[in-house]
Amino acid sequence: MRNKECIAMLLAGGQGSRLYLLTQQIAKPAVSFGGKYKIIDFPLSNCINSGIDTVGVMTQYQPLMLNEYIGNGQPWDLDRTYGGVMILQPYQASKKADWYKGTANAIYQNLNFIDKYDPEYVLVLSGDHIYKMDYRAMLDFHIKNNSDCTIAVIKVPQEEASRFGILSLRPDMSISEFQEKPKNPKSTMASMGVYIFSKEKLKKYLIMDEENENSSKDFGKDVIPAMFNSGERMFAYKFEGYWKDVGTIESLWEANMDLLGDKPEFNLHDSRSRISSRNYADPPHYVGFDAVIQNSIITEGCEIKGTVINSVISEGVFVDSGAVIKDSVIMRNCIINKNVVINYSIIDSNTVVGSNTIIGEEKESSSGITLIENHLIIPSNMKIPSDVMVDSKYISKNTGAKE
Amino acid sequence: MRNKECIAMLLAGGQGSRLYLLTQQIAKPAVSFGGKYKIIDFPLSNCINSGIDTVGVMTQYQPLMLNEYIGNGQPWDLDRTYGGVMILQPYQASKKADWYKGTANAIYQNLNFIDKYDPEYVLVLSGDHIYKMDYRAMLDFHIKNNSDCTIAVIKVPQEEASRFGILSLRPDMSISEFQEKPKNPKSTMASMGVYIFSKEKLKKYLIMDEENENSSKDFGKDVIPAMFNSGERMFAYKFEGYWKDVGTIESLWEANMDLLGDKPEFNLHDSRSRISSRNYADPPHYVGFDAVIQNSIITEGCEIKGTVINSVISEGVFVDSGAVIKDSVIMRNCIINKNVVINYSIIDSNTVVGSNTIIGEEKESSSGITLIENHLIIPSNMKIPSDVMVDSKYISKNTGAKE
Amino acid sequence: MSTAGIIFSNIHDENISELTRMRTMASVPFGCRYRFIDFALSNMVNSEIYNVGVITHYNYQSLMDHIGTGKDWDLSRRSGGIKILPPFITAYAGEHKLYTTRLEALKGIYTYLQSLTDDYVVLCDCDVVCNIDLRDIIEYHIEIKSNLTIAVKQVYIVKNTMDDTEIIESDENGRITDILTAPFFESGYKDINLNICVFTRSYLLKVISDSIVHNHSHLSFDILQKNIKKERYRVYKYKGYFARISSIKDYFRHSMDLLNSEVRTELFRVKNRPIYTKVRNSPPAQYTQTAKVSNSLIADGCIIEGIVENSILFRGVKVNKNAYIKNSILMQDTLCGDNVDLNCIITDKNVVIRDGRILSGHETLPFVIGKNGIV
Amino acid sequence: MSTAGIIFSNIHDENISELTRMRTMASVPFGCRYRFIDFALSNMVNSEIYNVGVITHYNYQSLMDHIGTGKDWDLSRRSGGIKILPPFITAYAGEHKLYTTRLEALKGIYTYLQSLTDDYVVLCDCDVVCNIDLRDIIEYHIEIKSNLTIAVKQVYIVKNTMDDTEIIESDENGRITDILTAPFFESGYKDINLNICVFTRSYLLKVISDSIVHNHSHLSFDILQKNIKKERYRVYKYKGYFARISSIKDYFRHSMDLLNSEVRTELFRVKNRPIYTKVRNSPPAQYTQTAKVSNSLIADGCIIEGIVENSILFRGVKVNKNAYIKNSILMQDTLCGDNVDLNCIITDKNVVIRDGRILSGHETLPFVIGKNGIV
Repeated sequence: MRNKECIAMLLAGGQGSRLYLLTQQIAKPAVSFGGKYKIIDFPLSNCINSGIDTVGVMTQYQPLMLNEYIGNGQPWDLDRTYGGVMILQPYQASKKADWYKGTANAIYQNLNFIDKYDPEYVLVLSGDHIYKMDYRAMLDFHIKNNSDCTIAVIKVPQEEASRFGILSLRPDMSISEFQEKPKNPKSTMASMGVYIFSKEKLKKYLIMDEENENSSKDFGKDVIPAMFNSGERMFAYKFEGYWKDVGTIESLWEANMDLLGDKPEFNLHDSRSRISSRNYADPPHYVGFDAVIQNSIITEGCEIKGTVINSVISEGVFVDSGAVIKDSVIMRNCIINKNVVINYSIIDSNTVVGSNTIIGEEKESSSGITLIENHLIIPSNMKIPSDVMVDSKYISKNTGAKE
Repeated sequence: MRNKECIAMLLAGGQGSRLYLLTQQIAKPAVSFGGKYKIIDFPLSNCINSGIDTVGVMTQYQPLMLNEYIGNGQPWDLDRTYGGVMILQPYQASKKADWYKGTANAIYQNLNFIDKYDPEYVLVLSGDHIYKMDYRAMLDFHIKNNSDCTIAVIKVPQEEASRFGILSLRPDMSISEFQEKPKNPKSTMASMGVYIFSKEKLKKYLIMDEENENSSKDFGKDVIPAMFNSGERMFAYKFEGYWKDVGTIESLWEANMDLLGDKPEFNLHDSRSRISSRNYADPPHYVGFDAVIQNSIITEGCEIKGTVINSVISEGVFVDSGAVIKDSVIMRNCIINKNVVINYSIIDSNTVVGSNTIIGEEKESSSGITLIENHLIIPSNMKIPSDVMVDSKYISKNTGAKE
Repeated sequence: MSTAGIIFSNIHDENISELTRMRTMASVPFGCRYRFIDFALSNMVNSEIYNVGVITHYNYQSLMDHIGTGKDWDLSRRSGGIKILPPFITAYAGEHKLYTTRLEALKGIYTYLQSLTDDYVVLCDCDVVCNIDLRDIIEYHIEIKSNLTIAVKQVYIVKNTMDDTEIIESDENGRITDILTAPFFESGYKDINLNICVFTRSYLLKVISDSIVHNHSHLSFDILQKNIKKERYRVYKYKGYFARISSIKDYFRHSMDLLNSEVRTELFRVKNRPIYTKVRNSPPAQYTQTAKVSNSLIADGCIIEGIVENSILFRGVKVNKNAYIKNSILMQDTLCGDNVDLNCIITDKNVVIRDGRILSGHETLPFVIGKNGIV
Repeated sequence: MSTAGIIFSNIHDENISELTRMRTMASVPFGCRYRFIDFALSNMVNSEIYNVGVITHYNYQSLMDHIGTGKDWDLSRRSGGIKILPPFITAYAGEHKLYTTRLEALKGIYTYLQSLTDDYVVLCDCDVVCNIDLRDIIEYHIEIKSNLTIAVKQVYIVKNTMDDTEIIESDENGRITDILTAPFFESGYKDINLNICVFTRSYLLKVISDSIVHNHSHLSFDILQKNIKKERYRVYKYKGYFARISSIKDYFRHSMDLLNSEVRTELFRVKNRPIYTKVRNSPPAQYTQTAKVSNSLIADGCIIEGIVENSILFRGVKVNKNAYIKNSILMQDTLCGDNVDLNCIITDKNVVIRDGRILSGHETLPFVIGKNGIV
């Protein structure tokens, strides 16, 4: 078999606990986004669009839905006889059994997977960012600079820089300094969590890191600084385009809203780099006689008879007449009954909202999003305020109190 | 999506420690057999040949090679969009992280996988038997008898019965008694480790078993007896044909030998039920001018210039002139140099045997097989006796001593 | 009861020649995101028929593009799966004659039919829109030991308005008593042939080899009508939604049927029997601030800035500001410029309607704009 | 430097008509387990060309069966992968004319070539047996900014014995100076055209559209020879093993080449460049106690009880007791009965040689027994 020039290792292990109810039963990369996507569709589609056809997905937290979603990789054209997408879970070796202890350890445990394809370069990705990127251009940059490690960076606003890993750069784009979530950032170039390593260097530093008892086995905290301190050739590749970390309820909501508008901040209708996703064979969506849909996106399988404004509606959602949805994200197969009013909310999949119920409040900003769990049945005539998390306990408590 | 009538759950977790060096780096189902097969090819091929197109493979011990071998399931026509073959490894749920604690627990942990396809019947298989079987006929038997659990049985010689789980049967094939490895077997009908359950019953007893603190979470030891004791409808399905447990070096060697002869005990050339395996794109095998090949099977990619008698030669093996191989199994990509003599041995893959070396001894029975590890380099002019396990330590010790 | 499927992709091309100039009937777009063949194919897959041959003739590149590897119907398989059966592939077709009837087509694939191992064969045309469980027909066929079972549906026929639809008469046991291929009788309720039928394979092979020997060329005229008395031909009475497209008017009318919620439910919302199609990975439809849509079906990939009423918009259609689309069917990637006004229009793929154009057809004669047309 | 591949499957069918009666040249079996197209396809896949079109014409069912889903070459893909390009699929072929030359074939797929996004196109015939890294040619082509680069190999040509092999003359810079399509010169070392070439796609499109306009029909005569002076045509000198099969004698001789260890090494044992073929899942070859085999190539699935010398046995061949097979090529599932004696025989698929039959051809005129023949 041929060796591969570059393979990708996708860190999909995160529980994503700041997404609360959305990641109770699923891993963060399996969270829905933009009507028909899961977060992981973005790095997977980026890979195949960049000509990288071998992707190892490392996961250990609630992998079932992710495994099922990825399946044989067919939706992303990653169902290959040689290469393609593979789920890499922790396993028992002859003597020991280990869960992944950190992002670096996860890749360390799968070094034999990398060795099998014997690539010259390894692309390390994480599964919690929304963006379209041509990794091929970054790889060409890495090769041209004879770099050992190249880190993709994006310019962030000065006031937000302290939330990121910040890189100071020389004019030739080589890295002169690192700051992890600095109080006084020296630059506004933030790491996107996208790395290209030359394989031998990656292997060397992963083995060193594994032997280092003080290491937390994390890429950003341990491996990258170790390489930097040893004076390896490290460059930053400047990315220009839309990029968003969707690690919180607010940022997930914001990223969904970024899809709306006449000229959306993040344009999915660009056919040069299409994002692929698993398809559910839903019929086209139907818009009723009295429906009002403005500044929104609607996905296949929906039946919209009410009003939808500034919202993202996923596959198979029913919005009955008289219902009004504003500034909200409704996930797959929800049923919104007559005269329901929803504002500034995220409703997870398969939830049914009884008629006349009011969820959330009209507001000006993204704070105080109301979050509704999946597979809930919300009774009629309820009133759910803004900024709450609604699960079955919440429902039974609040309806029990009423009766 | 449609539900499936019957799905298979394949227990491939075993380390198979009685196969010693052969399972140092791989799980037992990934052990080579019959020139071009792995043990797991047999249950997988049986499934697709029986029209069962959804197979969950539960594994946690050294799964990498097995994962790689199974890949997207394409060699077995099990690369389906809906269904197909899936590797099910242990995982972390929201609160807990569990390795599989036993065969029953492995399936218990994957009940949601079963629920997804909502089958009426679940076929439970293990990954360490060599046989061709039409599971469809067994399923028809199960349905006809309105059975809760049907166990495939095979007649074994009276003297061997105490090595198996033995079932006593009524004339209608319902089960009247169980004996696990009995000293005084009351019957010669042995369980083959192939079960069909009606899904709801399986689920019920798995949940009960999970809650039972005294259970060892094993199918044969706990779940089956519990069902029996509760008076469920349990039947035995009599299988007639070749079946072999290859859990030991001796039985693995014997099973390989059963493929030889004018009328082999186990005939792979029966085109009605072809066994599929992953193909390595090797060219046809070449037989040299002075080669002698008798009563043997030779696989693609070999170049045979020496003598091969009563042996099984896997893909890509080179046998140089003057070498004599008798009563042995040579696995993938071994190189046997000039004038080597091999008797009653199993040589694992990618091993090189230096010229004039003598391995094993001529004998009459299957006891005292010499076993050589994979990726070894055995020097020239060595003499390795019968009934030893040869790894790199053995080599360095015995050659070090000589010099 | 293993069953193979055969789909005729070209038989009725001439009926809607406006849309089949560059493609087979099978690959004519329908219902926002489907091609006709999706209904036949999905019915087969949903009825556990995983070995499907599609008989083609000419113009089948778009069909091959649509089917691709077959993965979207889960029919990309080593054994079975979906196979295109083009002309010139078998011994019979050695003279490079192209077939014009179903029976001629079947003669051309005689060796293919011989090579199957299935006991039964389902034949299906491509101008048929329905969601039918073929297992019901096959089980009935087996139970009554029929040689040929034809699915029929009772509909009201108006005198002298018939196209080439066949009427099938049967007795109280479902035994076929007459097949009328060109009926001009009085109006009334009749069972029409859905062109979905189950053959016992051995009988089908006998019929074809007989036809080769005797140079028969038409299944209904030459075989069925002659043997009605002595052979076991039965009807299966189907009651669900069914549309057959035999003219551009039919095409328009049955497309508009989809705006009816009951029709959508019967076609698309049947449990465990979705209609599959080629996945195009379009993003969800985008509505801007100025969009105004009512009683319409909209596919993914559309961008809507204007007004859309009683219309069917396929994937990737763009409706610019102040455009007013009503009673129209716009196929894939149609672009409607600013201030465009359309009524009773069918656009084929990639049509561009320039800013300000006003076009109007009538529901009895919709105005069809050909593929890649620029108006 | 993304590159698409085009394979001509029928061009040379007439050369070995004994084996192409029911199949394309591309699907003629060769070397125990391969079909000719496996070499062209594997060369493409091994050179990272994953978008391959196969131009067919007639008799392509066996080719479609062989390729199946394309999975065996890892070419079952949503975008790219392997595509069969049958006749009658494009606008140009509207008149239902079948092509007879490479250029006519290329005209038929003009719209397909237009729809590609690749910068370069590799064209390859199907009567070519070699294991070549096409990336080397493509890189060279790009480096020297060529419009067309043709792979050639120096071989010794004997006067007046040429078939339709073309000789290519070039200067010291590799620039093509002459193309001789029917040479009858003196004997000597000449560069022959391997019929493997790289086109810059934009130039290829220009050549084809020019040909359509001017009704040119032959690539070498009408295009290359005329433009040699002004266009950038280069040769790439290939030095590895190469065989072209232009007669049944060639077929026999080059099959027997495979018994040579060096040829096998150059063809089959190149690191990272295996030759792929359809997986048939045959069990390993079985030798009984009475088997006696020397200097032969044996495929999986064979059962050998008799004597085999200097022969090529395809998958599933059975050689019964006391049968004596020498200097022969037995294709898939040939059955040799007891006491059969064969010398210089080629059997096509599924041939049965009855007990005791003695057959003999000569290496200059091997005796070919057609598919399914019973002797």
